[in-house]
Amino acid sequence: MREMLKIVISLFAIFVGAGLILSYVYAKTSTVIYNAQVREKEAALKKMSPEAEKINVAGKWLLYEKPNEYYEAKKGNKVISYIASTTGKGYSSYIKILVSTDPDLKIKAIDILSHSETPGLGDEIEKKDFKKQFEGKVLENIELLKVETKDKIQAISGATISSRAVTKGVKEAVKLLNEKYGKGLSKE
Amino acid sequence: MLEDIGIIFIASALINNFVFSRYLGLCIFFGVTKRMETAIGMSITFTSVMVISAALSWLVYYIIMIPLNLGFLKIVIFIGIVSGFVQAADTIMKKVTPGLYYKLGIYLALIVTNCIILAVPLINASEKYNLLQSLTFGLGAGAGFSLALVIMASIRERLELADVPKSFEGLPISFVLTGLIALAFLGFSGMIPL
Amino acid sequence: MNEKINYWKIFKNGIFSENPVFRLALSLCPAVAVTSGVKNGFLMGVAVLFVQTMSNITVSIIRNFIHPKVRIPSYIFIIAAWVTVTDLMMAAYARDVYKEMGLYIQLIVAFAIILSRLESFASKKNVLPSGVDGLGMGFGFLIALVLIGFVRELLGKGALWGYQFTPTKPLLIMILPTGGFFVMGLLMGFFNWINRRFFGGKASADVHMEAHRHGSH
Amino acid sequence: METKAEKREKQLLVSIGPHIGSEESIPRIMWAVSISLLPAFIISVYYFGLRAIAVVGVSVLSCVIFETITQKMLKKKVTISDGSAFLTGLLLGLNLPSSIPLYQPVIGSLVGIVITKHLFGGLGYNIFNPALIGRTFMLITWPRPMTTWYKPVAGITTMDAITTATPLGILKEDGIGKLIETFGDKMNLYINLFLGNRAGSLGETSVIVLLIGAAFLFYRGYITWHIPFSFVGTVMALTWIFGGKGGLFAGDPILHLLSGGLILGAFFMATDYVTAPAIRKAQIVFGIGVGALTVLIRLKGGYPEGVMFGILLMNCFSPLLDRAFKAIPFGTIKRK
Amino acid sequence: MLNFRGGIHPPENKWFTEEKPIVDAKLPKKVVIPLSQHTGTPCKAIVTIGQDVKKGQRIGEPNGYVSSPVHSSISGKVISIGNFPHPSGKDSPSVVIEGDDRDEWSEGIKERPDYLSLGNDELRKIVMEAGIVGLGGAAFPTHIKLSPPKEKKIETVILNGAECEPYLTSDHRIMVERPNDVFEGLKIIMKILDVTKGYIGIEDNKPDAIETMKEIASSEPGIEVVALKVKYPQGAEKQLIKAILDGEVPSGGLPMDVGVVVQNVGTAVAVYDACRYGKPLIERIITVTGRGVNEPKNLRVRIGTPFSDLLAECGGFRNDPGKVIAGGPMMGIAQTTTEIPVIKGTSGIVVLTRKETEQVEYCPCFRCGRCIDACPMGLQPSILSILIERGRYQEAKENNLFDCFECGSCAYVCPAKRPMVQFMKLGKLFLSPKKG
Ligand SMILES: Cc1cc2nc3c(=O)[nH]c(=O)nc-3n(C[C@H](O)[C@H](O)[C@H](O)COP(=O)(O)O)c2cc1C
Ligand SMILES: Cc1cc2nc3c(=O)[nH]c(=O)nc-3n(C[C@H](O)[C@H](O)[C@H](O)COP(=O)(O)O)c2cc1C
Ligand SMILES: Cc1cc2nc3c(=O)[nH]c(=O)nc-3n(C[C@H](O)[C@H](O)[C@H](O)COP(=O)(O)O)c2cc1C
Ligand SMILES: Cc1cc2nc3c(=O)[nH]c(=O)nc-3n(C[C@H](O)[C@H](O)[C@H](O)CO)c2cc1C
Ligand code: SF4
Ligand code: SF4
Ligand code: SF4
Ligand code: SF4
Ligand code: FES
Repeated sequence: MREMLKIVISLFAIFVGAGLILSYVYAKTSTVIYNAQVREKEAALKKMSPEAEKINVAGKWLLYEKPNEYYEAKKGNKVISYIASTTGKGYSSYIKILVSTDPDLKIKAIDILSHSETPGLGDEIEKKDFKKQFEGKVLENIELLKVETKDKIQAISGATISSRAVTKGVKEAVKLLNEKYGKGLSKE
Repeated sequence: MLEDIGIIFIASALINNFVFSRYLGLCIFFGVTKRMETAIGMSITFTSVMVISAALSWLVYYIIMIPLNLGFLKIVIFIGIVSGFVQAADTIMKKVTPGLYYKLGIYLALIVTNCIILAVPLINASEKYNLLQSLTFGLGAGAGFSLALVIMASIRERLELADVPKSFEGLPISFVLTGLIALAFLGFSGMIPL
Repeated sequence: MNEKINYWKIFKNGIFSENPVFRLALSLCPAVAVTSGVKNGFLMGVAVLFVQTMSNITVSIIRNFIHPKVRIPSYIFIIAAWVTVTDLMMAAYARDVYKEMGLYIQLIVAFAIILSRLESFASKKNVLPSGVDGLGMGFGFLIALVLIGFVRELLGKGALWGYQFTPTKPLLIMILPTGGFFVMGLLMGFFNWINRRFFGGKASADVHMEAHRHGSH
Repeated sequence: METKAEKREKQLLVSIGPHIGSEESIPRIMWAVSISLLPAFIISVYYFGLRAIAVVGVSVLSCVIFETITQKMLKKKVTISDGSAFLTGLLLGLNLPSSIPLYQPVIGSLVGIVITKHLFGGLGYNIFNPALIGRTFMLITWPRPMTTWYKPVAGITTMDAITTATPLGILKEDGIGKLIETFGDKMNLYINLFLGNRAGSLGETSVIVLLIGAAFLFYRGYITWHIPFSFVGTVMALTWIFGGKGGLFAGDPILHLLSGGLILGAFFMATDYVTAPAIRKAQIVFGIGVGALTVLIRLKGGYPEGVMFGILLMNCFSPLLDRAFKAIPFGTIKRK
Repeated sequence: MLNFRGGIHPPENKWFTEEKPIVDAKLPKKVVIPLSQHTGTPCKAIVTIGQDVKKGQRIGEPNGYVSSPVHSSISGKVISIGNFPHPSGKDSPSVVIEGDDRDEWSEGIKERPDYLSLGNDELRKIVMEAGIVGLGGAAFPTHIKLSPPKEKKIETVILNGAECEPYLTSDHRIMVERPNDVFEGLKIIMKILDVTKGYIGIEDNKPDAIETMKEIASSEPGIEVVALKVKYPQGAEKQLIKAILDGEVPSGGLPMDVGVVVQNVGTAVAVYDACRYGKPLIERIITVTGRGVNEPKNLRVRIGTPFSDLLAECGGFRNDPGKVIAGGPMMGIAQTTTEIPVIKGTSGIVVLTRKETEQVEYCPCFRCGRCIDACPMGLQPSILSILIERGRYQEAKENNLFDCFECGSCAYVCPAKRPMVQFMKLGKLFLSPKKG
């Protein structure tokens, strides 16, 4: 009995000691982690619309059953940009993408947040050259071609699947923004 | 729903095979594949423990830890669950099915300090899988691990008779071999985006 | 003086003759999983170093208090606590690498090497030697990881510590899982060869592995 | 006279029987397989020009050189004359695109011969097909050059630099409609595939010349039907059932038969003695396995072609299959 | 065509002698008669040096149950008793007799025209006394085969006329030249065993023998002549039983376990000669052939005649002789000297030229599977040979090493030229109880 008690006390003491230390560390770090996460997200959004003073969540939507959001970026009271997070179904992963448009829904920029496509192939979607192609495009122009093109999007050779995934994700996002903010789907 | 389950299973067993693409359970993988018999014993034991501890951890995580905001203790608690369960299984098997215990008991002892068992609940938690998904993941991972063990054991049996350069005998050649199998398993990549 | 030499010996032990990765063949998973680059390998090494040292110290401090019947559970508990500390710290302060290697940080708790050091060393020795042993083992681990990371990053990315110095990636495959296994196997074979060739030693980590499996369970 | 007879007697050989042996030997078989690939090589030169000679030449040469170096280093007898390294190099070369930078096959050969073959003990002990591991390594390491295909242009020296997709690539990307459109009509598509007038790896394009080589191997008894037929049969059956867009049984098995590396893989690579099971029953299962994996990857996978991975994946299972289908000794009562 | 699983098709090379009638070899000047010419314990000599002996006189007394007497094959004088070279490769106790050219029969020989009326035990005794052993090669004492234990009911007798070894044609010639005697012998064996069903199995490459035998069989109820697929080792008894009766002798078992007794056709003739004419086994038919001899022949030879006499009678060596083999090229034993005697189990002398037997270095097995296809016993010779090469004898045993009867089919087909039979013998040697 005494033996048993000793065991329990011994274990319990370690448990409590560890618990105390852990709680302390957790208390210290959890806010840091939380803040860092918020900051990261804010920074990512801010990058999409640097002039904006305030970026608000305007709604949520689903693509490939993945949760996404869209935002209104305001300077003063004026909406200067719409931003949407979206998903691409890539070669070996779902690609998380951010798209921003100006108020008349022309793409301002896109950014790749995360993916795990093949290094050296699919990961070239992160390259500036590829992302830049989307700038200034409207819904109709967001289409992938495997040949050289100015007004559409040109696929990265050897990574058609990843390129198409990004293009399709962006297109869905712009389509959504068109539905929410556009004047009918086919504007002019 | 069903498709979802299928995808989790295939992905965890083949595409993201614990050994060949996630690098988990390597100590055991190299340790027990010298003989087919041990590899099979290990497969059975591991798969069952993985499935059951996936379920137990899920229950504890979502019924106790999340409501109490104790998510940060998951490492401590999961390893507690795994070792507690293994201890219990050990005792129960010894009493109830001594025959089976005699066969598989030795492997049980190896399990407690093994990363692959702990990885299942941790991944389940970080992927926010529901109970069925967690079970499927545990089963898929177990099946994939078993597949890896059995293939490896059969190849190593043949390799024992081969004329491997001295410096490479044993572990080094096993690593190279695993690399080659992993290379072949790349054939499954790109099948399902994860 | 005498004392000092002893500490050096304890420290060195973990780096060479009982190097956890190359000699004991324990804790292999992280050795390949996080070593696609020097930086990740280094940070993983630091994490293990920290956990090993702190656990060693903790156990040796409270070793008389731990009830022998629940020795192992207590150790696991202590390790788990220190791993959680590491985990939280990295999540807070090393966010970018944590995204890649978070899972493996958490799995440090299951490394056979840590438990076996507690059992075979820290539970019998004073704080100082225990701490030094932890440091030695941790450094041995760290060095191994950095070495593997070095080879893989250099060949796979043409970079070191993230610093790129070739325009293209020379052997992409080296940073994929396959490449990790190749590099491990080839390095081990190479060390065995050196050992046999120049030191006349028997190599094969296998021997040690068997010993450990049977010894520690 | 007498002494001569005595001398003769002294020189009599003794050894344990049998005292006669078949004429087959390893070199004879290896060189015969190499010769059977000659038509495929010639046609590749016809379609892809001198570049084909360069690619195959570099592969063969580097395989032979690596074999020599490794055997010297391991202090083993140098056996390049047995033709197995030559054959590995030849098959590796024939499995590459014509435009590959020439240093890359050297690395492929290094991986195939040194790591895949000699680290495992040399001829007879390797677990994986050396040529295919070499190719896979190259595919993963240099994905772009390894998936850049040029249009075949008849003529020895022409090197017309028009890149194009392979038939399977088009099929995967754009569907069968586009494929038929590219070739005019369906019959034309089949004929071109059969003759080899299409993009692809050097040696895989021309089905007809590959079949001629394979027929020679059958005639000499160097390959048996078990692996190639179960492999090809499975591919045709499964692509017929699952290969179509409009439901079951709508696929085009002939298209799948004629495109990609199926014929080259089924008759010349899946049949590699060393890496396939040795028991006939196991070989049938092996063939079905390769076929099923090929179709899985072709239809669902990330790559347009699955032959290579199919063979390598089943190589993993060879020892297991041999174990499972162990021959039953004569006079053993079969239990259950 | 009747068949079994496995087997090989070496070039037959029977054309050297298959058309050549059997001729009597010259009476030898001297014979060396080993006391061990059969499977089992050797005989005890019952003559002394200097003693005169007659043809057919018993000179060696059986010693134990599995044993068989030996007789003098010529008349003359015993000049030596001691160890002499034996075709098995080891020296063996033998009786050397110098001939007196008179070739006189010993007195005890008596004809029995009424042999059919004798009782089974009496016939069995005659077979035993005549020193008859299997002439098919294994030289197992025939009277023992003819005395099966009670619990094994024998239902069938098969006469083995397969003669599947390349080159050899002695059984072939016997069937063509003495067909009736073969049948008489078979009938005696069937009578002794109280069996009503008899088969004579002949490989399809001897159409004349099949035809002759079939003709006689048409008037012999219960005896059937069957043509067999040409394939080595069609003549091995387990394979023969499989081909003719589709019966599988269990692993480690004997033909009698499936109710069968198998005898060579030559043995049947010897049985007939013993019962009808009282002749002990003092001569046999052998084929002397191969590209290394000048005039290949089928000879009726006295037991104990040195190979050198027979080779001389066949015109001596030709080309560059590389190997002199006692028996066929598949299972026969290569000899270091031609000064060895013909024994009861010697079915032929094959002389191969040096070119034909050139030895090459062997390579590692590259798993072509040919040997697995070839092994008539359904073994995996490749695995066995590798296991034995690596010294893992126990595993070889678990892989049924002891089912191997060393037919050499695997070695014949192996492209890597692996000395398979050598491995198998080595493995068995290591596993034998003597070696521990
Ligand atoms: C090892 C390997 C990895 C690949 N990874 C990707 C990838 O991440 N993204 C992608 O779009 N295609 C990837 N591919 C290529 C696809 O299989 C497919 O061939 C390609 O998308 C077709 O593009 P193309 O038409 O420009 O050649 C990969 C191919 C290989 C061989
Ligand atoms: C035996 C063999 C296996 C091959 N395996 C693959 C493979 O797994 N993946 C691949 O992309 N190409 C492979 N190739 C090359 C392809 O078959 C082919 O060149 C290309 O992928 C598309 O071929 P297509 O002409 O049928 O479209 C292989 C070639 C051969 C001869
Ligand atoms: C490989 C092999 C081939 C044989 N071939 C023959 C054969 O062709 N003819 C034959 O009479 N015995 C042959 N034998 C011997 C038979 O198995 C069997 O022992 C014999 O037929 C029994 O008859 P016997 O006792 O009269 O010799 C062969 C044995 C072996 C192991
Ligand atoms: C029918 C046959 C097919 C072969 N196929 C291949 C092959 O696909 N790849 C290869 O490297 N060697 C091949 N070889 C050669 C040889 O088996 C190979 O070099 C060994 O795998 C090396 O141990 C083949 C040999 C034969 C007889
Ligand atoms: S003794 Fe030899 S040749 Fe004669 S039948 Fe038997 S195996 Fe064939
Ligand atoms: S020698 Fe033995 S292993 Fe070889 S084929 Fe004959 S029975 Fe089979
Ligand atoms: S197995 Fe050996 S002992 Fe038996 S018959 Fe064959 S060769 Fe003679
Ligand atoms: S025949 Fe020779 S090379 Fe072929 S499997 Fe048998 S032992 Fe190996
Ligand atoms: S099994 Fe040892 S670290 Fe994963």
